[in-house]
Amino acid sequence: MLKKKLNLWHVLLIIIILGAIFPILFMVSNSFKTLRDSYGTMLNLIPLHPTFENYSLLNKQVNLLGLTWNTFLMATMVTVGKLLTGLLTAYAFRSYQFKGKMLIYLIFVSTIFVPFTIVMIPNYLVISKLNLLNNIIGVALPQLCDATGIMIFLKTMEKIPNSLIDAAKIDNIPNRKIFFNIVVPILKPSIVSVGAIFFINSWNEYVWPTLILKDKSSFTLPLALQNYISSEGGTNFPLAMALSTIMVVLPLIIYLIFQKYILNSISNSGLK
Amino acid sequence: MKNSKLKKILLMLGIMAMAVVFAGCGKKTSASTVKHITYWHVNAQTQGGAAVDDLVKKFNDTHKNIKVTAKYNPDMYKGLMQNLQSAQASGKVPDITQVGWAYDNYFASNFKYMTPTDAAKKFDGNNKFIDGNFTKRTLSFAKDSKGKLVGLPYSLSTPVLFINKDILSKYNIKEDSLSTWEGIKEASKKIHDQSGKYGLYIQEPGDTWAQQGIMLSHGADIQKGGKAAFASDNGVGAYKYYQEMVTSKLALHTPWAQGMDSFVKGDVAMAFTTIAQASHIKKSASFNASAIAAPHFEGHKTVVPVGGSMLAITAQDSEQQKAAWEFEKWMYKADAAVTWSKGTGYLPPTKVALESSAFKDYVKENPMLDPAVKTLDNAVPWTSFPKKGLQAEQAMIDARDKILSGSDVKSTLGAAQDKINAEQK
Amino acid sequence: MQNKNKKFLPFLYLLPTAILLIVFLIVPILYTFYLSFFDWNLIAPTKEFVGMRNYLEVFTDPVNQKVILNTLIYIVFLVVLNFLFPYFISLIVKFFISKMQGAYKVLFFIPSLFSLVVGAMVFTWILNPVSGPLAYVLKNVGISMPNWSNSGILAITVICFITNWKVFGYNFILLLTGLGSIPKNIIDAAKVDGIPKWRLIWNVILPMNQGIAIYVLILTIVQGLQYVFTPINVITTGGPYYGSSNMIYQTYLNAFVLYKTGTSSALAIVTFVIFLILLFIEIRFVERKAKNYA
Amino acid sequence: MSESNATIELKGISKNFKKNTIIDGLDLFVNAGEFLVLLGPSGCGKSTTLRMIAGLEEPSSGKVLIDSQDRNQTKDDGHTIAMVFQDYALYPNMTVYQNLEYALKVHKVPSKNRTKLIENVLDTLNLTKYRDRLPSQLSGGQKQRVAVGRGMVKKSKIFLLDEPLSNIDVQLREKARDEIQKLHVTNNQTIVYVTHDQLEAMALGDRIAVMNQGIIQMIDIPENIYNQPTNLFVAKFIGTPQINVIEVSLKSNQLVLDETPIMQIQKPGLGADSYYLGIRPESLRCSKTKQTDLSFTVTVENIIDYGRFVQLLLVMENSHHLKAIVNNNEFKVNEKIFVTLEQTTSILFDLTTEKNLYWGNYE
Repeated sequence: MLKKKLNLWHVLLIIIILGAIFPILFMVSNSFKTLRDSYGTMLNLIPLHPTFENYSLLNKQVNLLGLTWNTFLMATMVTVGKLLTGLLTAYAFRSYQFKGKMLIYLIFVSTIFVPFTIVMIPNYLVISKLNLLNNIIGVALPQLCDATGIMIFLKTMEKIPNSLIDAAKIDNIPNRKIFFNIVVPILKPSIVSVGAIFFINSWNEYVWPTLILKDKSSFTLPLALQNYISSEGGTNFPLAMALSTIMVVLPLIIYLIFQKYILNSISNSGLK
Repeated sequence: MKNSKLKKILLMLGIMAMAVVFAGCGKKTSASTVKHITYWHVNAQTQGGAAVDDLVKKFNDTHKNIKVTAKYNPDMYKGLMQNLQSAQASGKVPDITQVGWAYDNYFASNFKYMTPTDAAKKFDGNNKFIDGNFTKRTLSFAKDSKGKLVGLPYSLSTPVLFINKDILSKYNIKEDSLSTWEGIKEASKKIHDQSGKYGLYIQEPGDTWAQQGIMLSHGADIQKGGKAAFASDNGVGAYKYYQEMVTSKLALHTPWAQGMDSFVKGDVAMAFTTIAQASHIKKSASFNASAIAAPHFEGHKTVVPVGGSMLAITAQDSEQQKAAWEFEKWMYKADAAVTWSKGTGYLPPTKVALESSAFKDYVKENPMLDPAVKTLDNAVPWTSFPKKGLQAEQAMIDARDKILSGSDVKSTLGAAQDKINAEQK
Repeated sequence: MQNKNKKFLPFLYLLPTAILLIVFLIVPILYTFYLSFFDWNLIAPTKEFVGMRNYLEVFTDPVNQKVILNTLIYIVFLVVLNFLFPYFISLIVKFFISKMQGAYKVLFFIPSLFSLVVGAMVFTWILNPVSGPLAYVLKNVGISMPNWSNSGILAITVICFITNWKVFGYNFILLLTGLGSIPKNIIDAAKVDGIPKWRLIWNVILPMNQGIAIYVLILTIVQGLQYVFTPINVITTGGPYYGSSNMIYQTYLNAFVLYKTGTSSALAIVTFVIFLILLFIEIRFVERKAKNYA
Repeated sequence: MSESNATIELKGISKNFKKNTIIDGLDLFVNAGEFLVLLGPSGCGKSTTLRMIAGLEEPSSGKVLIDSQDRNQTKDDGHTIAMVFQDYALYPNMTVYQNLEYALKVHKVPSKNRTKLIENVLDTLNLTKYRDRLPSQLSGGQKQRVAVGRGMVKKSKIFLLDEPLSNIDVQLREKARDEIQKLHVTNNQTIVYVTHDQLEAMALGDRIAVMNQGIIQMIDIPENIYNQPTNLFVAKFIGTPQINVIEVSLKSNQLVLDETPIMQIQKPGLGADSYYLGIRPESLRCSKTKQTDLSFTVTVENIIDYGRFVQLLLVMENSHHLKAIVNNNEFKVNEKIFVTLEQTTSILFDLTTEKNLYWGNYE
């Protein structure tokens, strides 16, 4: 009696998987279609006359390597920044008592809920005054701190029993050593997973970079897609899909490698 | 004692990190005599981007003392204008830039620039270059409301009616019946009744260029004496005609990208849009596509606003201006102008280029260009309002959206006109 | 010497974050607040003081009123699509199936690896009301797809669906692991007592899971409104006639398209106040509730 | 099969989990109203058996009969069986009163009866003071009582308890045991009680089923379990300190350990020549003087005085160790004393099958 009911739910879940995966298949299949096929034979996932033309055209028209490098640079800077500030802040909260600690913590947590638009204009002006427009650093600088990182690290650090830290203190191991040789190694799994999530999100970011990066040579991959949405000349859909497919390669690799970490660490960010 | 050691190290780390961050952004100063000028344009990869890069590369190779770097601005002329505004806020303006016709007055009244006539007088000593290459009509496109020449016309385009010949022949509609909007409506009705497909799609990008064309071809004026005048009977009549086609499903009302996709897919028989779409349609359509001249209402003659942009010199320092002027003149040479036209699908701006054999053979290969060249003769400057140009354009776009989703034409157009005129005091 | 260091050492650790937050968050918020009392187009050297006019305009201007209404509609869609739906599915995967839980987690997460720009482009193509593949399939089945790009509500629906495609996986996993913290034998106890699963979920599981659920709910709204920015910008740019714009996008439009920084800042402040109220609810609700179940 | 309790029968039950079999071909019959204890080391399958009775686990093969009806056929109405879990499984968001009331409310028991039932249970378990407290505000003992209360309130025919006392500190445990004992007397439900603590088993069980590696080694009344264990495992598992086991050989009618005869036996039908001899520590008679000619000498290596009794650790010539229990401490460490064994108070096990040979005369 139990067996039949079970399949019903699986049917629903598989439909959701199809909904999640089909657009990806559609994207990849269109990246191998000719422009005429993408209009003519919309429905068949297997291209009628598959071609590699979009990828070679893409490489000729746009400096793929340069774009990927810009995106990689930005994503790495943002990730390293967020990890560093997250770790240091969490450690401060974890092992010290000081005046106004709760207040400062609440301020940090509330930054998650600040809408991006309220800091948009002033940050834009700051970056342009610092002459960092069209510069990857200009994009990365305002994003070097993320409260989610602080929360996750704090939660994982709270799991470290005080006895461990006290034991180290008794052997008068200096603070710095405690931080790097005890705290960080224990946090390695959550550092890896949080880092992977920060990297992927920053890799795919579109809104803030569009305000800062105006010159094609400084574009990141999501912005390069704009090149192909120009309505004046008509959208070259297959070309855009080729770029989209290339864009997801690195996040997919990171996901496959760290998938176990990522899926578990997301739980920490939520657990109250 | 051990804590202070930690403090020193962390402090040092902090300073070092800050230093690295700021080092990356020092001013690039090049002492050599090579003049660096920046050229802003709106040509995405799919629409002339490659042509711009070729031209700039050819120029840099042949001119040792000037180095041009081209900068692409997304979201067409509106996007470029926004970037120009932000650039001026941070004090780093380009040396030479494309300016969309719609922003002619807005550009002239908000930004510091050098007129072509001053540049010719200061650097050539005479006006020969301008008078020799441009007709009175084309120059008129680039004049502001006070008649001052702001820049030199660079890309010219006119709206044309792209047609799906297979559909037309299927429902035996003769091409010449489509020279008037009434003929188009009739054809659309026949197609819609028999196939359920849409007859017509009129482009709806981030400007009302095509819609202005319909009103002008119904005898209306968009602007008179610096004031908006499109809410006249003729203007309202034209828009009502268009609205009626949309509500009775003869014409399709949807954003530009989707509309053009539907035409290329064969779900819409005719598309009234810029000639610049020609190469894309030719490459993607799997039906027999061609183009005919922009239609007019019965009893009126075809009048269309010119599309495209002009080149304006925004460099402030005279050395930069000189280099920009030289680059501009080189861009107008026949072969450069034809390459530009081939790459973007626009019409070449100068007389010599229009009559050059290279361009003639190109038109023979791409017959769709022919109607566009003919319509050039009945093109008028694109109306751009002197004050708050961005908001004026937005008001007309909003009016279009409201009308096409059913609101009363007369009151909506009237309200938009008053809103614009309130700003023009 | 010794304890003096100890006292301000923690502040040294907090220094980098503090500097970044002050320069790129706290000062900007104050500056935006300052800007919201002026009329300035970002380039003119002078700013014209207009007092509360911008705030008045936020609530009186018909376009802004429509935008505020849109924002509420967005919130309803976001809560249903990005919160209730993944929550329902996480309950199913947690309590109603025994095999393949791991596989579902892995596959559901994949779309969140994509940039929303890609999602927007793919779905605009698929959902083209006249000539998209979906429209074509529906036509064969006799249903004609409505032209969603002409009506505000339908455009919002499509935009929220596209955002849901990307965000569903992330929220699903967040909620699923939240359910993981519930001791397994409670489910056994209920089973022995013959208590139907849904009843148990309603009376025990949901109340216990309230802490993380509220956190995810408010996160969905706050981040959701900022996620939809990308599809709006790529597909409808707020059209038709601001029918698909929301307070976040309208702030961008006013600032970087119409160059009315005053109106934009006022809108941003109002949005910020609404988000603060949501945050206040979260802290009061989640902190208080979580305490006595620990 | 009276109204207030039911029989439980497991027929040919086996359960495997990912390739390794936990329970293999188990048959068990629990009489109506009986208090059966499942006793065994951890991992012996006792909890799994209980969970199969409760319907929380599906047996890989075999049938579970409640009142001789197959569990899979009958619709599980949640009335017949109540269960208490090792870590109580109380609903954390409900007060004590609500915890007791929840199952009744779900099964639409009229509120008047509900309150009566609950008040009664709260009173018997003297939890009335804590009725409005949340589980997180209760002590371990109180939580355990609420868990038991939740089972009692249902007035179910069968009551299953899965090591309910293992998380309670020792002094409270005895009192809790008496309450469960009282509960069985008053409600007369069929109770199956899982534990790894032999004291609880001996104290509570009408019958005890000793399990190991998924097989019931022996099922009998506590007394037989203690005195006549069917095999060496049961003998060793029950009784602290553990039974002494020595390898002896049979010479005519004497059991000999390394050439010293230690016991005179009548020997009907004992074939093999060597066996295991099991002697409970309290059956070793220690004395300063030789009692019989078969008493052998040992030296006292260690003495532990537990108050109620004294435990001696004795070393034989062949350095084999024996433990003995005496009630007064008349011996001193390193003193040489005599040990005398009797056939009636010791058990003979087969060397290979380790089965109890009942000295050759099978009952």
